[in-house]
Amino acid sequence: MKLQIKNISTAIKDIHIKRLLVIMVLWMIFMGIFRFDKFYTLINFQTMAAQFPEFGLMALGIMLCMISGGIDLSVVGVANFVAIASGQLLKIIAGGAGELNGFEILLVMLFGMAIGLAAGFFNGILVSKVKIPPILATLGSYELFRGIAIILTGGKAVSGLPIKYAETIAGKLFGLIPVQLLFFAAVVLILSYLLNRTTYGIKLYMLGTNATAAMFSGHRTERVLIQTYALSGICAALGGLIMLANYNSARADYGAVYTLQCVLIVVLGGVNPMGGKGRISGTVLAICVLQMLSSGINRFPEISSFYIPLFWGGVLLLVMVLNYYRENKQSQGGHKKAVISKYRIWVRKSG
Amino acid sequence: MNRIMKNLMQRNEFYISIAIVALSIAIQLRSGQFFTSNNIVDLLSALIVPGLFALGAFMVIVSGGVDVSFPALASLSMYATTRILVDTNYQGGILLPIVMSLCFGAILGAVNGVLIATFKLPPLIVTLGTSSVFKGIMQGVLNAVQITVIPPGMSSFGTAALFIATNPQSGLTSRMPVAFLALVIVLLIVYFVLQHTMYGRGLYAIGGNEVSAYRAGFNVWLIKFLLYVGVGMISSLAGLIRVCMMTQAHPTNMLGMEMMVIAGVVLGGTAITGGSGTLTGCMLGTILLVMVENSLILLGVPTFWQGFFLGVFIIVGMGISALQVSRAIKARGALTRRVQQ
Amino acid sequence: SSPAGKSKKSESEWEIVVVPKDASNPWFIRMEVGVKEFAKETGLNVYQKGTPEIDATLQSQLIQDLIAAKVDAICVVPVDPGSLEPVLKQARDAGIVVIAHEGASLKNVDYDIEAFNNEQYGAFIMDNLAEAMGEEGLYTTMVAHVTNASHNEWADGGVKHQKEKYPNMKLLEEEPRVESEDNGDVAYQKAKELFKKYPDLKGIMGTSSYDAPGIARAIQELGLVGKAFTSGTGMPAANAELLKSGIVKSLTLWDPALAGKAMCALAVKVLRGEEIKDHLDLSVEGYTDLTFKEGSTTVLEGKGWIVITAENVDSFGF
Amino acid sequence: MAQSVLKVVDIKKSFAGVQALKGVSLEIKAGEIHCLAGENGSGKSTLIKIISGVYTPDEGQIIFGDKVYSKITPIEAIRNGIQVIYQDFSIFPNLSVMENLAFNEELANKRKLVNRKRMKKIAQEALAKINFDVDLNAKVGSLSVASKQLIAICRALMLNARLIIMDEPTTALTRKEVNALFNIILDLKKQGIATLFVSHKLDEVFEISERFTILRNGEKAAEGFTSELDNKKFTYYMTGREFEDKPFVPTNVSEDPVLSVENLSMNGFYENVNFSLHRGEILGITGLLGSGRTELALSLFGIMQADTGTIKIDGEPVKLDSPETAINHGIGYVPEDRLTEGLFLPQSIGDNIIVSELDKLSSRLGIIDRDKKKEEIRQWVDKLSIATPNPDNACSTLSGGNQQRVVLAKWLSRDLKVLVLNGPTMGVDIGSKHDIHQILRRLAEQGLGIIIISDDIPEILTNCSKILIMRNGRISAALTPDEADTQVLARYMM
Ligand SMILES: Nc1ncnc2c1ncn2[C@@H]1O[C@H](COP(=O)(O)OP(=O)(O)OP(=O)(O)O)[C@@H](O)[C@H]1O
Ligand SMILES: Nc1ncnc2c1ncn2[C@@H]1O[C@H](COP(=O)(O)OP(=O)(O)OP(=O)(O)O)[C@@H](O)[C@H]1O
Ligand SMILES: [Mg+2]
Ligand SMILES: [Mg+2]
Repeated sequence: MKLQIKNISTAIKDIHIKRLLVIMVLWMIFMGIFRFDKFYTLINFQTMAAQFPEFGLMALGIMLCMISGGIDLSVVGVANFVAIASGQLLKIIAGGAGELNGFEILLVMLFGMAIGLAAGFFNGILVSKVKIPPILATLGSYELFRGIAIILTGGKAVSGLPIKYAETIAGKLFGLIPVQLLFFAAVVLILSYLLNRTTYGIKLYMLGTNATAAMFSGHRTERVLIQTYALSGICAALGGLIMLANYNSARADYGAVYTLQCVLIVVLGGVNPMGGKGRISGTVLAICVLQMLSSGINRFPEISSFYIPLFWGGVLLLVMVLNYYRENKQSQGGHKKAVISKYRIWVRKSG
Repeated sequence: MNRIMKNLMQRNEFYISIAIVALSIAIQLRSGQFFTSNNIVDLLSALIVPGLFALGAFMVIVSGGVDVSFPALASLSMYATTRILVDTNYQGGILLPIVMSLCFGAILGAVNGVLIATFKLPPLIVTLGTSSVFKGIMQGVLNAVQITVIPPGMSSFGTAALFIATNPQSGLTSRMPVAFLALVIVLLIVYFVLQHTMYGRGLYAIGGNEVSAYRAGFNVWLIKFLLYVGVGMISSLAGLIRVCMMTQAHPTNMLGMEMMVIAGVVLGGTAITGGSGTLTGCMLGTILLVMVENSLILLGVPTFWQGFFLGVFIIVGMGISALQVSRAIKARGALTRRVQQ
Repeated sequence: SSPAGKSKKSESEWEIVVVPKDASNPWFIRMEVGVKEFAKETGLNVYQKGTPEIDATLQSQLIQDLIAAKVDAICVVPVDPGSLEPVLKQARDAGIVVIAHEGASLKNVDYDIEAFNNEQYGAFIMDNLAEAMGEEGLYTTMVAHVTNASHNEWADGGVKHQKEKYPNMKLLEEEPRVESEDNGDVAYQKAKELFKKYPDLKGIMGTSSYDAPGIARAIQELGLVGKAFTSGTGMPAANAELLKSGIVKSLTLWDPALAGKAMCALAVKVLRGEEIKDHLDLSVEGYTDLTFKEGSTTVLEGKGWIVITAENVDSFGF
Repeated sequence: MAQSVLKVVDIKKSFAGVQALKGVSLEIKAGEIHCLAGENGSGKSTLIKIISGVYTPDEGQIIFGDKVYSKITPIEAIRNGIQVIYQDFSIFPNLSVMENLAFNEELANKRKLVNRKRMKKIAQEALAKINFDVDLNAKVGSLSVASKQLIAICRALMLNARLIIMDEPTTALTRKEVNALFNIILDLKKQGIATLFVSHKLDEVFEISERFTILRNGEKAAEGFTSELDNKKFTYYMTGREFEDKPFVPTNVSEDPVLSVENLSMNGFYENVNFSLHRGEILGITGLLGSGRTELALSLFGIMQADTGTIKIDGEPVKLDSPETAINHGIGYVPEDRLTEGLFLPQSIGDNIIVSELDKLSSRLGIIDRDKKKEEIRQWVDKLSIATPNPDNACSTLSGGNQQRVVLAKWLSRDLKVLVLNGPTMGVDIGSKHDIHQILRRLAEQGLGIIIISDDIPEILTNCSKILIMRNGRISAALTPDEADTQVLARYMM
């Protein structure tokens, strides 16, 4: 507990997180002034909490890959693939009667996560063993997973699922807390434990900082990479399973907009795309900020939803420019920094 | 002779060329349609827009960055251009639209340029952000919708033909658009700039080592700033040409092209770490991807399998070139940074 | 199926929201024209709000937000009907009136208005194509995505109709369905490839409003005018030149503005607690005599589609 | 008295809280060879960067002849005859030799277009100045370190340079190349070109320089003529301490070898290598660049695999196929280049120390015991006296010598049998160097087998109990320190 508090207090010291908190508070004040009755309601917070887990989970996976110095653009492909396969399995298990028990739901979820694991493992192999730059490896595998999903379904939606599944996963605990949020919270806790308290976490950050030095330190860097992409695959799979419940159907093209949105979230959350740096709390905060921004804007019928990307991109750029001014105030020696900011993104140097 | 062979074998362009030839033969065998004059013309005309984008993306990657904002930038600038001209009932030729879109492109590119050069922010993050902002401006502020009737000067430029290729067997004809000249001209300009000006060498230099470039006396700020302005202009031109060729302006249908364009450039042997890559490789890589994307039916890949096929193609293509590179590195012993004497 | 007098609020406090598939497609911009007109005529708080991109998940989230904002009625044109069921159920559980359009398969709605029946509409597009092709020859179908629900229903309807009615026409077996990705340029490229690979191909049935213009461009460029044909959906103003040039003989559509208006009008009726029965009159052109689809208590069908040709294309005013 | 080429007066510069220079003045006269010395982090590189226009000083003046500047740009420095060879050479690895050589001049002349003929001529002339023969079209990245350095020197000689500044030019060079470099410097002197150079190797300083300036903590500690200086004084000015270097005599040598290498060969890199190492010994390996010693070391650490031959640990043959297996067999490796291979600069000092012993500090499931970790870090910071206020600070905040200690700590925290160090004191100042040598000797006495690979002959001679010399992938001689001196070693190396 003491450590937890210390963690939080160091996190708040992180300038990125501070900024996101400020943005969130400002936006909440703004909403309080202009749309209090439409925003500060239980149902609104419940809705928001039920909406973000599906893409939030994908963003967490992308975050892990970015800490390793890579990226995973295939998360949406994995999620839909998992949702479709699990949906089909659900229908088989439930049979004509549409009956389903808790154990069977668990089984289907494990099945989905296993697929996600396999897909992530595949990405990991491409990145670590075949050494394809992550951005391209996962772009290719996105097409691949989406292609498989289309082949599996002929492009049609998998629907007519036993309603029990959606009721369970997209339901509310004690009629209050969205179950999706519980999944998200559980993954956040597990990942933050992994990152902060286990050897895997240290190895991941070290790998992202300097892959060569990690190898010279006796780390099995390829294995760490594979583990990372596999974890991302599992996160995406959970996202897919939640989507399956939220829409009570699955299709190869659900959530195509999530990819870019997740990358934006992760970067805004302060994760360095060159690897080695980033906190889970930043990412979670960025997810919340995005959700509040877009739900908030939807409270203004006169503002077109097209302003959401405008706001979103604007916030990202603003935060980056502010960071520049802060860092520049700290050190005038711009050129040592230039070496570091030499932009080697998403690329793993071989060896 | 032997040395030339050996030299060739070490070059990425060589493998891409082989892949292109192999694919052509495969398409020919499957459809009997590849080596017909009109099919070649079709491919060249399909190459215009991705080719222009690829030139811009290539220069940015050479300089050590990655730009993902060019489709949004092109969309915004082509939309603004077309909207203004349609609203003012413009009846003139193609010159004004081109000038206008180049101006818009330069301005939007300058936004990227300032953020990247002045604030020294990572290009990927900046362009992710500006791409969102450009999209938001286009759709939110400008309220973009499809424009179906474009000024006559633009549509006549878009449909004008350099020549028409006729397939003697099927009687099918294909138009070689005049707009192809734009690709050729930009290609020549980019070639000239990269190979024959200090500016272009500066791009390679900062891609290789930015600090050294600064110390050597390159004006790094200016090089980067002008780069993004130039890329903005090229992308805008591509956007405008697309509008002219389609004779309608659709605000969003270029979005999402960025990854495929970048994939083509990298497939052509351009190091995504910056500093190395040839224009030939870049164009060959782009041609290869355009060929694949536009020949799936000719190849007889069923619609349901097309996504799968494309994914496999990218992974296998990239995989081979990645393995090739790491093999070359191993052979040179670069892993241990061994000295060659 | 609705209890009378759904809302306890006064009419001026009602908030009725129309949710289209997305906000940039000219089709839904035309729909918004109708919605705005309706708002002006009735003085009610009625507006349209779409997602920035066409995406089933975004649409579902927008509706969730509207539920949380406690609107009174939601009129929706689903991107993917299946994916909306859970959220529309939430809406109805929250006491919100739900009216759909192009969502005949939906269960969790008060009513669904169809300008027509999807299968029949597909058949009708096929009739147009058959007429152009002289009722014989090889053809194929084009949809935005193989994952798109209504396009595929139209295409299936068209194919079924051909099998019944036009024995001399034949579906291209190797490529029975191609994708245009809702992108005129892709439609154009795909059409070119098809005509090259299959010299016997004589017609392509389009569905998305981007299909026919793109295919027509390919036909024109390949020098196949008069030898190959297309048909599909399209808006008059957007396709006037195409029709007049004779490359495309006719296009089909229904006026989205009227559909939008009709949804709103129906929502108001339900909110007021009026009885909804056969021969319903919404006082909107084409929706003055709605009848329930056979065996359904939610789907109301109008007499809806319009054929546009070179002659009448200028008479629509949109 | 010769006129001065460059004068800097009272230069001050600070970075985020660090005052790197606290008012330093320096004058260089035409044709003089001037040595700038100081411990790691004393501000030498900063001063050089200010002279060359890379950094702007907070205060002070830079004077070229009668022109007084308060700040300059790199181009202005170049126009005033200043050329710098940076520690990292500042080359463009992706470009050709020709371009690397010609860019500076082309830019200084404000040329906008590329003229390959002219560039070729410039490049050829530059190479001719030092009689250096290299393919003009070769990519510089593919050349040897020595060639890169020569290219950097050639480049500096162009543009009528009047002062050439070299920041630790000899770190990457072997004796042979150092000799060549010194001849070049003397040649330049004849042409009236001054040289300012930074070095940590005392013998070199005495051999070549005429005058010296020593910095300590950003201040000038001493200046004068090198002829009036001796080893002891020099060290004292730099560090404020005195040292005595006694030769190492192993005291605790085990009977059986801990490591023995038999007939080890790797095609193209090294051949038929045989040696054995006992606990308590320090074995030195030296040789020219490309002699195969790094590959041999990498093979011992499992990064490269030998084709034939055996490696035995405590008499047991082992198969080393990854760093992990090597570590599990008790072998540690301190790489050549600590910045790119040894350290995680932005990460904390603590994490850098424990990065190789994560499993020792964690449970079977990989959960880290935080208290144990903290204790371990504290212990090593103390043991190796790593100078830091807080081990949670980033490793990049440490000076070079302290960084090297972190790399050592990383390995010492494992229970090793054999530690291989490749260039353990490269770029490290005398003070830290001495400390590191003491640490290594202590470790040997405690029973560790140590292998040092180094170009620094005095380092090898004073610290090793056995010396192997490699030439063209073979061991050309195995000597004891008494049999060896600088000349003998050089003879076996060439
Ligand atoms: N860009 C920078 N930002 C912050 N601190 C810096 C920067 N450059 C140098 N310093 C600090 O200034 C001091 C002087 O550094 P400098 O590089 O000049 O030392 P040096 O004498 O060249 O050392 P070495 O022998 O290791 O090369 C050090 O404390 C260093 O950490
Ligand atoms: N390509 C390179 N770029 C930068 N630094 C390099 C490069 N190659 C080598 N170095 C550095 O140069 C120094 C000498 O390395 P090198 O491997 O040439 O020496 P060596 O150990 O004598 O050679 P060998 O093991 O082949 O006998 C090291 O500091 C190394 O990090
Ligand atoms: Mg230094
Ligand atoms: Mg070496």
